[in-house]
Amino acid sequence: MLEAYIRNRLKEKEILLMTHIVLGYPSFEDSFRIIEAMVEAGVDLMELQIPFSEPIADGPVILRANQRALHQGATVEGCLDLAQRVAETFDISFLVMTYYNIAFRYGERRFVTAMAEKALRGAIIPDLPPEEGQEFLEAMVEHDVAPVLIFSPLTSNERMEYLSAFARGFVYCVARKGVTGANTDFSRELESYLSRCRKATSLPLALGFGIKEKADIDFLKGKADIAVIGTQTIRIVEKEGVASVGGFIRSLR
Amino acid sequence: MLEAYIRNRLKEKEILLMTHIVLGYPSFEDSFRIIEAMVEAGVDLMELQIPFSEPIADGPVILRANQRALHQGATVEGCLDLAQRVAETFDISFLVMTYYNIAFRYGERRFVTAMAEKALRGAIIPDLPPEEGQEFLEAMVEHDVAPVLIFSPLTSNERMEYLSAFARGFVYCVARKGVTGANTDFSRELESYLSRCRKATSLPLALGFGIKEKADIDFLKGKADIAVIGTQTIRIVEKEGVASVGGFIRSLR
Amino acid sequence: MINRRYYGQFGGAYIPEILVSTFDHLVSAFEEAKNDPGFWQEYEEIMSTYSCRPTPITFAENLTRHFGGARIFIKREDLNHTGAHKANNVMGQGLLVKRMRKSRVIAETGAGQHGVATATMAARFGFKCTIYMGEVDVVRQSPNVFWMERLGAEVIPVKDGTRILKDAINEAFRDWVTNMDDTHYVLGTACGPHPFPEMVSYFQSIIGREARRQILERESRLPSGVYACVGGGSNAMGIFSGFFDDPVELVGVEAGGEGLETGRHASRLASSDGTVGVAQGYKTCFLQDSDGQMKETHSVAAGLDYVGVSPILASLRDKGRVRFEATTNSEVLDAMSFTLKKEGLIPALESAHAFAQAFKEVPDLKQDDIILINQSGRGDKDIFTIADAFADPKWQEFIRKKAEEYRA
Amino acid sequence: MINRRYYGQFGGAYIPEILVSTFDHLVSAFEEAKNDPGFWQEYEEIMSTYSCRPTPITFAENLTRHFGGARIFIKREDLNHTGAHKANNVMGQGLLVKRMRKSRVIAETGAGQHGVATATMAARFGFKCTIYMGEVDVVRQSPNVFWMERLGAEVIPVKDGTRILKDAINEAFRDWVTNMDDTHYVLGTACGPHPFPEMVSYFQSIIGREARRQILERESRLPSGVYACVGGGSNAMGIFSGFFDDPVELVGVEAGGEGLETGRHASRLASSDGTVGVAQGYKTCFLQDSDGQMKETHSVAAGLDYVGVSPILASLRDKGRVRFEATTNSEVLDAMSFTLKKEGLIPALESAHAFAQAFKEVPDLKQDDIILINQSGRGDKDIFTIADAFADPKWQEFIRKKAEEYRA
Ligand SMILES: Cc1ncc(COP(=O)(O)O)c(C=O)c1O
Ligand SMILES: Cc1ncc(COP(=O)(O)O)c(C=O)c1O
Repeated sequence: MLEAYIRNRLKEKEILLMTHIVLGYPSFEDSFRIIEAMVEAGVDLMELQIPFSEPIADGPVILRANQRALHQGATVEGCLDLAQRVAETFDISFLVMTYYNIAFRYGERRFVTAMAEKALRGAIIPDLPPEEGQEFLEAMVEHDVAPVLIFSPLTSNERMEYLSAFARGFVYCVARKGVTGANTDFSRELESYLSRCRKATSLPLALGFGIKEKADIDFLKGKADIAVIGTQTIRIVEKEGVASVGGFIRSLR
Repeated sequence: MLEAYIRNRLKEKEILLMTHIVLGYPSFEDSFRIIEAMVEAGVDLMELQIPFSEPIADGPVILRANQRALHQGATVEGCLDLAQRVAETFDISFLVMTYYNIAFRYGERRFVTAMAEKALRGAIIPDLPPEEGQEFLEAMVEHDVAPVLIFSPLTSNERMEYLSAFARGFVYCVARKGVTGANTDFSRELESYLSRCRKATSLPLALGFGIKEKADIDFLKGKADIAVIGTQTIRIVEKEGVASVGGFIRSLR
Repeated sequence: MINRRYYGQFGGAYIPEILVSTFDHLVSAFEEAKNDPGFWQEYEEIMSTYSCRPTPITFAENLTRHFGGARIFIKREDLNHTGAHKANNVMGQGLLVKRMRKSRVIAETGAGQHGVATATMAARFGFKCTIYMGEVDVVRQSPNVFWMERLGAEVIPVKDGTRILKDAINEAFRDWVTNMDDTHYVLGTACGPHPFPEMVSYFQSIIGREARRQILERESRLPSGVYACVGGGSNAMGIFSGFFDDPVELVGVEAGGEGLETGRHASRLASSDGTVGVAQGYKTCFLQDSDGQMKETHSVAAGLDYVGVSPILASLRDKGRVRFEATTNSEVLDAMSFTLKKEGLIPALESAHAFAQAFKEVPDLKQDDIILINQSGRGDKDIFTIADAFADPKWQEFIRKKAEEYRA
Repeated sequence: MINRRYYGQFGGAYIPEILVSTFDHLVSAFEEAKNDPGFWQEYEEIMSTYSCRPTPITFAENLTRHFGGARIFIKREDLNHTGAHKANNVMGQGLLVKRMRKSRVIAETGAGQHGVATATMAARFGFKCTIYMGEVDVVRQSPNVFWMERLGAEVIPVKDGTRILKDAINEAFRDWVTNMDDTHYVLGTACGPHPFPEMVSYFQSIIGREARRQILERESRLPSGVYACVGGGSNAMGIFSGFFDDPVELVGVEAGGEGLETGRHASRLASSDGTVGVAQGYKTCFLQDSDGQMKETHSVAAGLDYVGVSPILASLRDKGRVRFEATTNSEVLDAMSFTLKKEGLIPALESAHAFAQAFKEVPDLKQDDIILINQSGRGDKDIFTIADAFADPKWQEFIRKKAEEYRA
């Protein structure tokens, strides 16, 4: 169960690392090797994005990764198979990240049971507010797949409470307005936002959007439980190749 | 006096020939040589057109001759000088043909006295109905420059009478609708039109527009007093050169 | 708490959390405006002074005589300022932006019509303006890019995805999630998350309100059928909404492209290729593969070249209230030529789809029936597309000469 | 007996004998129509259903604020079908052609606007249609040629003379003297032999009648000044005629081209270069040399690029009733850009002359004064000219790409 897994790890580590990759980019083989490298480098959680043709919440880097993956023929089936393979191979928790249409077309219940069977611990669906996805989210809960919900700096306290009622595992707090990949300034403002999040939920907090280096992560220690590195790892792979991913991750600790 | 000149010639000839040229086209020298050749070939009357930039009543051939003459710098002064020279050199009657703006800009009275001084016997102004040009036409009469007016197949009998009241020398009957240079069919219709003209005026009748060859002129014998060859001579000059003009004119008799 | 609105199984608001408060704000601003009796008046006032509303209905006497069936009337949205019904929507949203005290607008555009309309609205209201346009469309609709920039708008070519309308919409959303504080996204058609389908239809309903009144005044009876082309669905919703409660058949005409059988079309409701999905923030029938990835669409009319369609229209199809048909590129070009020569009217290629379908059906209607065709826009902005469609040699020669001038 | 009509020393009917009966017929048909109370009604009816009359007046709030002088209103002739006031004249003459039972119309065109308008009218009324257009204009106004042909008109490039508007007029007359039995010559402006200046002004007077009523309804007072561009003079006559009997200053704006001092312009009344002459069948101020040969004219706006001007306007200048000014090409382009950015309006280059002059004068007027500018047409048909005027690099790139497609 995802929350327990996180709390356990938090006994040893002051802050956990979650990374994000797009399945099938640059290729399925590379995806596997990147995941392997990340796990070896001590990542605690991973978001595996099933590519979608219309990723409106993603910035240019992840957007293009989605397109490339699709262009090279990545299918939902193929992505789930790879997800299963890594989930069975490595002993960290893997989550699915994708847009609602992927699950909707696959069949909500079918998608949930697939995730459960493939030992995927949770799912992040950025374009699915609980108002639109209640049944789907509840089905995940039934099958022990944590529906990971999102808080934003513009989310009111009332709404944070409303959201956390549906959330399991942890809450994904986006650091700022905008899409993935842009810069974030790690400021007092961010700090007070995180304490608002704390008040609203008893679940662990992940902070994502714009984390690039050790300093960012140090800043988050004591304020968040999980630091999410998304776009930056993709940039590293693109610039320096799969081999250098491990080094990058280690540099963050 | 133009009418007398015509009646005299008609004693010897069944029908007179009037030709038309554009002064300054292809050049003033050529104009002189063409006139010379025509006179030698036995032409009885000549229309000397002073070129104008907007000759709306003329067809493509004469239109272009106007433009070329202007393009080569033909001025009104230059045209009047050449007119004077030929009028003094050759013993046939010369008329001015031009559009009203040329006379208007030159000054109506000044233009009339100039024509008189230069021994030009008449003037044809195709865009000047007597309603617009009464004074100008009367001034011509005073100075013995015959205002040659125009009848058309669409002119009513009443209007023919109205027009002939202003006319001197002869009346220019256009054979058909349209502009200069197109074909005319010499038919019974034309014949009855000419007899309408006869009834309307006691002046000699010239018929113009589309006369190209001896047959046309033979058709007119007994029906009109003057046959006008306009466009065709220009075509000859363009195709076969100045030298061949004389031969063409002779071929018409 | 998000406001959602469904039409049958379609609609909703599938938006990232970061936009929820922005949509809440927009929904309440729109609701207030709707309930303020002065607002619609203000809207009609500006449309009658800045554009020329009410746009007339024209009796197409020659077309009527030619087909020998029902009498054909044409609603003249082409006479609007900037040449299409798009003006209605942008001016309405412009008034709303003023109420929300925002200072910048963004918009997507495909054909460029909505982009030009938005740029004029922004100039008129004094808003900053950024237009997102797929790189493919930037090239094929360059004249509109020229005007948008002359109007003071920034035009950003979208180089990602299929680089057409849908990608421009995605990019506009990306801008919005960053700049929602001072920026309103002027969506150009009756699609997207609630309240856009309802809001855009509300502003476009001015077409149907006028048309119903005009036809009754003139003919003292209702038309038996109303024809409109369907891209996102805003001009169709606009004219149809005037007749929902009447015994009037409503016909929506989609882009049949190279023919439904070829798969190269943009028909989401008339063809069997459209399937229910969720993208760009709303649920409707999309042209997508079995995984849910959106397909490429094809139409001679850039404004109809879109994967989604208004959720309201999707549900009206299910209800059987609106019939959907598709006409092919070549049928559309024929209908356009014919309308030009017979009536001296110049429909946009989009609008010509409605004409083409009406021409198929009108001969079988009774002579004392009336049909109404919505001419959503004018074709003279499409000259490059149309000249290409007709492969006009003189035009090509002219362009070659021009190009040489520019090289010189 | 010919009907003539003079305005001061200007006007008349200097026509070849062969056309006299045709003009007699036209004059009486026009007189009958004018005296038939049903005729103007029929005219207003067709203009309100086929075009969108009454065209609105738009309050230019941003321009007014910017200049800080009089309140600026704009009469929106650009919203007419085919995008200019030309529609008024052609539809009016079309009704007359029907009355005269003729089956063919011919027209000259410079900018192409009048040609397109005539072609739509001919399509609408079912007349055969031939348009004469100077070869130079055929090249620079090719988009309009494309539309005329699509509308079913035959476009004949005039290769004689200076190959522009005046030569097209001569050529139209040459056609007419041959085909007057079934053909009417739809002259495009308030020039030419009687009855054209009066007749065209009569149909265009719908602009001024509406504008006067509209401004009084809205502001309950008259403007202090009215601005219109002057090519042949029809849009100016149209709007001015609404205010002849009022204490309203009327300002006609001619094409200053590259500057009056350069001699490269088309200013017949504002410059000292215009002199009285007779050509194309009427007497007015022409740009001609001392021999009476017509000169070449110069303007960025093809529609103002003409040697003659309405005899009615020439006499109104002598009477001091209308003041004439000229604005240069560059002033006009600035005024156009500014209007685009400030109001989202897209004036034709011709119309922009009126804007440019008004902008010079409005800052000195009292804030509670009103001025009215006639936006005679829309600029989007002029895109090639305007893009060239602004030497827009993206546009040139686009055209080069297109040309390559066509070469391929
Ligand atoms: C003239 C015209 N008609 C129709 C459309 C299609 O849009 P909608 O279906 O929203 O009316 C467009 C879109 O650009 C358009 O420009
Ligand atoms: C938009 C526009 N305005 C003005 C003119 C000038 O004509 P007029 O002076 O007769 O109004 C033209 C002529 O083509 C035109 O197209």
